[in-house]
Amino acid sequence: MTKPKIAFNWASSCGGCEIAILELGTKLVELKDKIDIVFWPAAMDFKYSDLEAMPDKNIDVTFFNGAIQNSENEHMAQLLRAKSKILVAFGACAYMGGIPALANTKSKQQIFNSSYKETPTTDNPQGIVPQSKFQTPEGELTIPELYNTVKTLGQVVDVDYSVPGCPPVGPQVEKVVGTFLSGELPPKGAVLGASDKSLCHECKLEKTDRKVAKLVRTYETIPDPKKCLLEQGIVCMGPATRGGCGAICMDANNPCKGCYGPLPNVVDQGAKMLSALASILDADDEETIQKLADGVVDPIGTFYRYGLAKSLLRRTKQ
Amino acid sequence: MNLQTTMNFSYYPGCSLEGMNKAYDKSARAVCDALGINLAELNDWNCCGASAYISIRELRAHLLSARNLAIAEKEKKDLVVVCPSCLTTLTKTNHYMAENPKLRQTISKALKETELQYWGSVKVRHLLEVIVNEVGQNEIKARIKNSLKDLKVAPYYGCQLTRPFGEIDDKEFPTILDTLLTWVGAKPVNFPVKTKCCGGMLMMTNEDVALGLVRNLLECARENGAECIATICPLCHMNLEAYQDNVNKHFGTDYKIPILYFTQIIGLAFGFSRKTLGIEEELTPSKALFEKHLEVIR
Amino acid sequence: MTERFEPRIVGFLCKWCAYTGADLAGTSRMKYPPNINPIRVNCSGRVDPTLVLKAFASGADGVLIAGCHPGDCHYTNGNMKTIKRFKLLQHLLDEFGIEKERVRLEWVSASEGERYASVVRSMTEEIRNLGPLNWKRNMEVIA
Amino acid sequence: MTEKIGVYVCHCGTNIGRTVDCKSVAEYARGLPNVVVARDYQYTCSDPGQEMIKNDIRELGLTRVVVASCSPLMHEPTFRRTVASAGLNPFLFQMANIREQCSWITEDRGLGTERAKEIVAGAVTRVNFNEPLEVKKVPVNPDVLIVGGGITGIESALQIADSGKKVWLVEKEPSIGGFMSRFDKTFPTLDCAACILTPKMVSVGQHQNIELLTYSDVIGFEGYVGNFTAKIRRRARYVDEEKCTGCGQCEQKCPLSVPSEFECGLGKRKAIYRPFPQAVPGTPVIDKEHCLYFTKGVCKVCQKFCPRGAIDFEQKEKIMEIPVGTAIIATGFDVFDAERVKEYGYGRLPNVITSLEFERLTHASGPTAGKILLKNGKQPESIAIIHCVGSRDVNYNEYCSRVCCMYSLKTAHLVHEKTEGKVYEFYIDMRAFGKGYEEFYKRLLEEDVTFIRGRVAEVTDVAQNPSEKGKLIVVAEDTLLGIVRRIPVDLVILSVGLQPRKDAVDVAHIFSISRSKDGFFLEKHPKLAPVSTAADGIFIAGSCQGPKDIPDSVAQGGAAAANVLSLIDRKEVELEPTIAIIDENACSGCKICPELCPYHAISFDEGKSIAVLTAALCKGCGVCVAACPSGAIEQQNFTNRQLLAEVEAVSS
Repeated sequence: MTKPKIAFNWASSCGGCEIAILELGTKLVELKDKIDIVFWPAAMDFKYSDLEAMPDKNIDVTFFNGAIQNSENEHMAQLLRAKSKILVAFGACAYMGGIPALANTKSKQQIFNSSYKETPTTDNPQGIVPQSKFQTPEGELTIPELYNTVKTLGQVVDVDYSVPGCPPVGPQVEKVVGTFLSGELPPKGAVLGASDKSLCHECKLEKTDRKVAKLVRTYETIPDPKKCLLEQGIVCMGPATRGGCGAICMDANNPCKGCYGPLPNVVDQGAKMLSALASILDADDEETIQKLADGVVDPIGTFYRYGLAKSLLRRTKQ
Repeated sequence: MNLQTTMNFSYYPGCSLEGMNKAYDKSARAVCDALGINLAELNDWNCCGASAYISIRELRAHLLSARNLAIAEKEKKDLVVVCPSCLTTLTKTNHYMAENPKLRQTISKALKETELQYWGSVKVRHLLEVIVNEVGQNEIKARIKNSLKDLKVAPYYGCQLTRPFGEIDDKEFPTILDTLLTWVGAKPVNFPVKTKCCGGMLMMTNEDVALGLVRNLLECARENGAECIATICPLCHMNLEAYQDNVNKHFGTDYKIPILYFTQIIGLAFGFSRKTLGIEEELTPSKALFEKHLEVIR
Repeated sequence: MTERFEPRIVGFLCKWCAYTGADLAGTSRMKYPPNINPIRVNCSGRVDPTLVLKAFASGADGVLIAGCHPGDCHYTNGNMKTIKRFKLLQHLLDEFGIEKERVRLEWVSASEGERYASVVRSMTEEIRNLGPLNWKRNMEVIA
Repeated sequence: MTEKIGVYVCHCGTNIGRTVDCKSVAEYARGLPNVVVARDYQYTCSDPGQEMIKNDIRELGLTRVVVASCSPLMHEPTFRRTVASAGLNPFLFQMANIREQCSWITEDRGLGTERAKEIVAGAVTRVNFNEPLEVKKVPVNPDVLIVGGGITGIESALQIADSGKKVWLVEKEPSIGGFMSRFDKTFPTLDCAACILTPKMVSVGQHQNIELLTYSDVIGFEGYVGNFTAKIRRRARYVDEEKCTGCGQCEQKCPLSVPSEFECGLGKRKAIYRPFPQAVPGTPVIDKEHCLYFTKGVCKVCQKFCPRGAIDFEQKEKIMEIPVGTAIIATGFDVFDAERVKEYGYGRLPNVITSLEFERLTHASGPTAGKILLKNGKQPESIAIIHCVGSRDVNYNEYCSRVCCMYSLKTAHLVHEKTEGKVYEFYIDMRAFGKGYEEFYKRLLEEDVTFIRGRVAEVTDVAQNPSEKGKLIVVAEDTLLGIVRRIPVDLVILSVGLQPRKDAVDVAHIFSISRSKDGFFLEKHPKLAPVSTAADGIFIAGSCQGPKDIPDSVAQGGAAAANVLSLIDRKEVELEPTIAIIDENACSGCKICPELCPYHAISFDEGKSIAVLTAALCKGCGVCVAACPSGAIEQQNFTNRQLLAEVEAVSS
């Protein structure tokens, strides 16, 4: 029996998803006997040309982490799509844009200005910004072109399955790998390695009075470690976020930020959280309501920290 | 005088307070000073567009008003006026610009030419209402130095303080001035003609009618035992005061009723000198009145 | 000659007040720009913010939510939930760069046909001045 | 399975066809996905129109139907029945409103047609996701609540009670009778109000099917059509209704007199009183505000003299909960407060009175025993009657109060008859539209009353010449002569208009009904459903819906009774199935929803850690649906998929 061929790729992301795989530790070594890793730039020496040389659908499963933020990301996405039987969006970035997608609150121009010109530590008197092409005596040099809008993997190629999380937690990764090895594949489009209920379902914090009379940011308070954070005025994305992670942030007295993405019946995670939160605001007059609403500093960063690219609006107006 | 609070307003005197009705301006400023109402005269103000102008060139009148409002908006304070004509015209412009986008656009375009802009945020208020609503009874009573000893006053509002908008008081039968007069120790008499016509500008065009109207006011005041008439409008004041002799000649009557701005009456109660209040400039002598009613004559 | 921009507004109208008020405007033959596509819901409280985002994402230039006046809600206080969601939503849309004029919450009673007409008139006018939103294209700009 | 959709675009004669090109809308619809037939038709709601739809369903096997025509408020029930009769579940039908909110609001045929296409696209896209729903039937409780014991409520109560159904009649005042009990004569026949009202009041009091709750208020009303619960507060009378025989001893002996509300303050009543002698019930009430026992702790004279020991100072208010199936609201009106029109001097000038005060003056059992007297006790020699006080005036009420012209004529007749004085009527327009009204006006024209057409500018006591001294001068522009007239008179009667009751806002809230712009209760349809409201099972009648004279009020009282009886006789009613449902597999137990529900329809199952919905309590507002962060709650016929599809279609 031939071992299934597996590939990993790392697009626009922090690398945490790669670490999540390595976190499998000894189990990864055991896996080595059951699978054949044919492409994994982060851990093994493969060249793009090796990949290009493969026949189409040669890879059984590709775990693709990271969002699509530049032309190289997209090129790899298309290449891996062509070469793989199953393409898995692995981690919040590939699935929903993740943290890189917060770049969608700015234009490419603004990002360049900020990164290469305006930060106090920048010393760039000539105002040079990266060019995708550059002529040298030796010939034309190219680097990938940064996109104005970050996309999810699913927005550029057809994706078979998604695994949410920033990063996906260890036990869930194991389960996902197990699923593929078992050969019993779930229906296409399924979200794997996560629960179909929200974090509230597995969160142990006590829910008593569903009213929010004031909103605070995490640095402004030390929450009671037994009580629901939402009731203490901290915007916790838990109600609108898939469980499966084990509510580990809440265990550390930290609110959920939504990395496991929306629930199965939900179209837009941020809108749903906004609606739920607004519904339980404890205010009756317009002025107090306005004050409470204004208390959500940076609503995009709050409601769409991981899901901006996958949201309905995807980015800000430019 | 210890002032607990200072109230800041922009002040629009209007044309007549610079000329014929200086005494109104003087007494208003003196009273405001005493009450902690800080009136900052609007920089570079112009005609409000009232009187015949708005009837003939309505758009231009609104533009004149809007320019004043645009200047006032920069100050971020309510705009206080004392002349009810100015009040009405400025308020009309405010209302119409808010309700009529076409007018708003036209005026905005014109204002832009002089790099002005009006967003519609200025509240135009009459001094009488400011004193009653912002200062209030206790603060006023605390400043009384000279008892008016139930001076019988006919409270005369004229036509424009409450009309057409009725924002300050009942359109037809206001009582706000009655209230203020009571606070300063005067006794407002029954004066059912309080919002009837003073003749206005008819005095120039149809004097017979205008004199008759003035007579009705004087007669009603006298019948009800008023010793003087309190006014809040420069034009009312002039018609009642300057034409009293003409009325007497025309109708064979003998009215000699002193006419005082409401600010002058407050000023008297506050103990200001007649000079400060511009009272010696009047045509119908009021000296006897003061001798009878004031403890200290200055 | 450039063609006049005709904004596309999606209106979520509660069936007790706003929808009936909008019907009344029609029955009374009041005229207002035919730029609004009404969607009937039982209560403005049914308007999930998702629906508003969906409208913008699908190409709407403006969204109107209209319900019963505060205190007059047929379902006691559904409209109070609406105003809370609306304020927070408006705050969010502001960060997305969608102008405040493009999303409105208005109270229109069943008898306020004229009010409904004037709301649509002024909203259409304001959005016409702002120009098209064209969110689909906004999302597609890559370079 | 792909759906087979039929689309029918109605011209509604020229109502839609004038500003919407229905042919091209139908053509456009034909190109939409899953549409197998699209037709335009003159009057779709007509029999042949409906027949066409039914045929298509049968012959083309349509699985979904869209009719683009008028508002769903108009014909949604019609077409639901149409598709149902052809075997299609009525909820697989969707209505597109291209009339009220499309063709009627524009003159631009191009834009109108464009808009109609989009609205149709929205409905077609949505209907793909519509689901068949079952309509639930619930029994109707045959007991009826009637709020307000004026002539309207009395009429309704008697009609319903006579048919053998039980009526709970709730009245705020100590007695039923309403305004009519305060009137002397009624126009245009000049028959005595008491003579026609009193027998009806007595019938109500004695009817075995009527539970009369006077001195009581409805403070809550919950439930749904056929199954409401009314919460009623019975204020303490301090007199035991069972024991009291209405002998009146207590009233005679009570030492304290205060101004009588019934007499507009013109006469006195005691601290223990019946508002008027014919009051029903005849049991008096103790006015706690004034009663010497309650204010000073002494007296108890009434208790001493009551032969039946009915006086009970310890009586407490009672809260009752009464299950009923339907309700009629007949709460009536307030008269306009004449003091607001300062220029008429009411409250300032003693001999300016209102028409209601006049009714009491001219009433034989009123404070002056029917004599018309000035404040100085003399009889007026000249009288002015001013119409439209507070009515037809942008400063107060814009509407016409409908009854004032006629009662002013009656006033003129009575005052002239009693004083032989000179009578002037100042009117804007004379509105004499009812049966016998114009004839009554004619009669008055011949009765030596001077009619002056002009709105009165002011009533003043400031004389301009000796002939005006000591008189009230009515100043008005006589628009027929084109001159300003000053008419000196002794007495001015202000014909005050009718306006919504002060507590109309509260009543509207309690019963979840709407009010029209003028503040009166809003009927379901001004012509076709004048006594129905948007809330099923709740009806309105009489002047609470808008100013009405006695014949119209009685007619509406009867109409409301007929509506109620029809509902009761149906025995059961269908409930809109647009309620919420919670998918228990999707619910995460976040507890956001339970407290949002105004009807306490959502509870929390701690064992399963999920929210549970009680369908019978749900009214279908959808607040929980919008709030649920798990997307676990759906609203039937307003599902997320349906609405998202519609939004997407009309937005792009």
